[in-house]
Amino acid sequence: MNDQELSNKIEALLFALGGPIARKELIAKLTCTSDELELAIRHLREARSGGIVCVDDGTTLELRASPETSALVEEVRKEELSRDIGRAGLEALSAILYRGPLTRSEIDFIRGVNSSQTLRTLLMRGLVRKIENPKDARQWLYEPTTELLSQLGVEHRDELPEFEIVRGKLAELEAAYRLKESQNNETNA
Amino acid sequence: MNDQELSNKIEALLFALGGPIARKELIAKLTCTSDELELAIRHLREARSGGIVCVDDGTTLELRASPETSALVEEVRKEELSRDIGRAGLEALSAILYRGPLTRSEIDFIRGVNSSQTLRTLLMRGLVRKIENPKDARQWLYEPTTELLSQLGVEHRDELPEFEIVRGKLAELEAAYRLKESQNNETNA
Amino acid sequence: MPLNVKTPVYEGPLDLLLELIEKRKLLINDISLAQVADEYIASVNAMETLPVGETAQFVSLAATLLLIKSRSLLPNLELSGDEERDIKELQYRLAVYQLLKDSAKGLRQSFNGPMLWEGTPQAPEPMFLPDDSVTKESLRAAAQVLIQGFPQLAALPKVEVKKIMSLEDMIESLSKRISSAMRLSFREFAGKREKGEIIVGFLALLELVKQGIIMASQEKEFGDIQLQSDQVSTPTYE
Repeated sequence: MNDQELSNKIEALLFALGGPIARKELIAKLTCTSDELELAIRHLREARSGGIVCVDDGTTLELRASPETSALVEEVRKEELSRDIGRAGLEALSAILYRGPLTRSEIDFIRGVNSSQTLRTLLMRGLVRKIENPKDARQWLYEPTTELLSQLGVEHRDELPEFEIVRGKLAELEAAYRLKESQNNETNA
Repeated sequence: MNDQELSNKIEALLFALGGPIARKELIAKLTCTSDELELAIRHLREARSGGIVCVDDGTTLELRASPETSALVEEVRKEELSRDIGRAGLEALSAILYRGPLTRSEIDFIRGVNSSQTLRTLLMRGLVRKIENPKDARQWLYEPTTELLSQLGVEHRDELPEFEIVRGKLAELEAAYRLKESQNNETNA
Repeated sequence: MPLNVKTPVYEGPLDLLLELIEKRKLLINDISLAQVADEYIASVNAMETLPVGETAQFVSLAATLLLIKSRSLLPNLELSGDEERDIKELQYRLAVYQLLKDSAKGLRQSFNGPMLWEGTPQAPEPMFLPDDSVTKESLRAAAQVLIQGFPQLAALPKVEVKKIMSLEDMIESLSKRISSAMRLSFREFAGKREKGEIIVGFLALLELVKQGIIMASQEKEFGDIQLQSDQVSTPTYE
């Protein structure tokens, strides 16, 4: 693996995993030597001159928005977070409250549209949080935060308006869908 | 603001906010003109050659890990992503990518079958999105997303297999068909 | 007797038709469409069930194919402007579908290749930024939107009877025009047969006409059709 290749991989890992990564960890993941890593890091830091920089504290590496753009980024982030969560946000939140905890794909299914952007906003605002799915470690579950519940003035989500009715109805609709789906599959077989 | 500065800001925003950002939004946030934005985007895409690339679906932009690093990132990311798509879905995507944006009835016309269920699944998976049809407010247009292009491993749809060839042939067929149609109408008149 | 014949699954009528043409390595044109018409109709009849929504499409395509076949056999069969347009449209749709279906195969490969992974944005410090629009009432209202818009799956009903009937209706009306074009009553030929057999009979009739196509055009001079004649010539398009 040459310098360029290695430095691309470091960059991609930092990007995909988010947050700082220790040199030790990089060496393990990339199966390279310490010297190769240092060379590639130097390469990466020299090549980066755009809106993203690679911050190096001697032990760990991390990608950040460049200092020149930090004011802009801060401003836009604030603006995004002060905006209404909108219809999409309310729908996703309602699905999580009444039917949750749910995985992202379950929320997508109920809403019929992709919710990844919406969930990102809800997470950033602290309205929902990700928890591990006991059934499948590769998929997160989303659940309401306690802050959200207290904001709504309830101690538990079953105090939400018509909680049992809505939860039952959504479960029923889903069961009906699954049943028809399996019937249709039989017809086609 | 010069090109370089603008493209740094675009990169920083895409990086820091995470996820796709529409051109319209970028113009508002960066208070630049559409032409300036396009120039900066071109600049950004040309400059990027490392582990991070900029995916452009024509409407929105998104940063993604480069294709060369795909296997590595897949190993370290814990989230599972299924890219299995049935034949119906592939056909609808092919129509939307090579011929789109298209309305649902145009997709039905091309495939000879009703595609509403298929399109719903594609929407749910974030592979296509609905936009307003400037010609007819009652019908949505379906267009590709950065998610779709990323799953296909390309930054832009013109990198799809034989994109220009297929586009050219489709245009030819349509021109020949329209010509015959107008001749028929003349004969019948 | 239950038949357990595995019929291949088609995405729709265009898919089936294209399959038949490609199987014979033909180009899309009047000639190839006339050649596969019989097999298309036979395949549709062999399908046990069709989704209701698509029955009409399978049948209307069968009608267009029969028109093409009839015209190839009976050059003096007059087609209306609409019918001409249907034929042109079918050829256009098939050509477009063929291109995009091939492209779909390329997409499948791309889906199996390397993808571009999304990044993980740095999580900002934990914060709670509520939104005034989030209330018990607005959430209950949003739940209603979810309930009303919940995905519905239409069951695939079985409609084999309807399918044959409508195909038959179409053939019957077409047979009238064909018989006037060649002055031979299809009713006389077909007699009182079972519904399903009429289709078969009609196709058989077309085959006979195909054999005697020259005679059919000589009809005026001699005033009659000799289906079995010494002067039979092979059709020019094969």
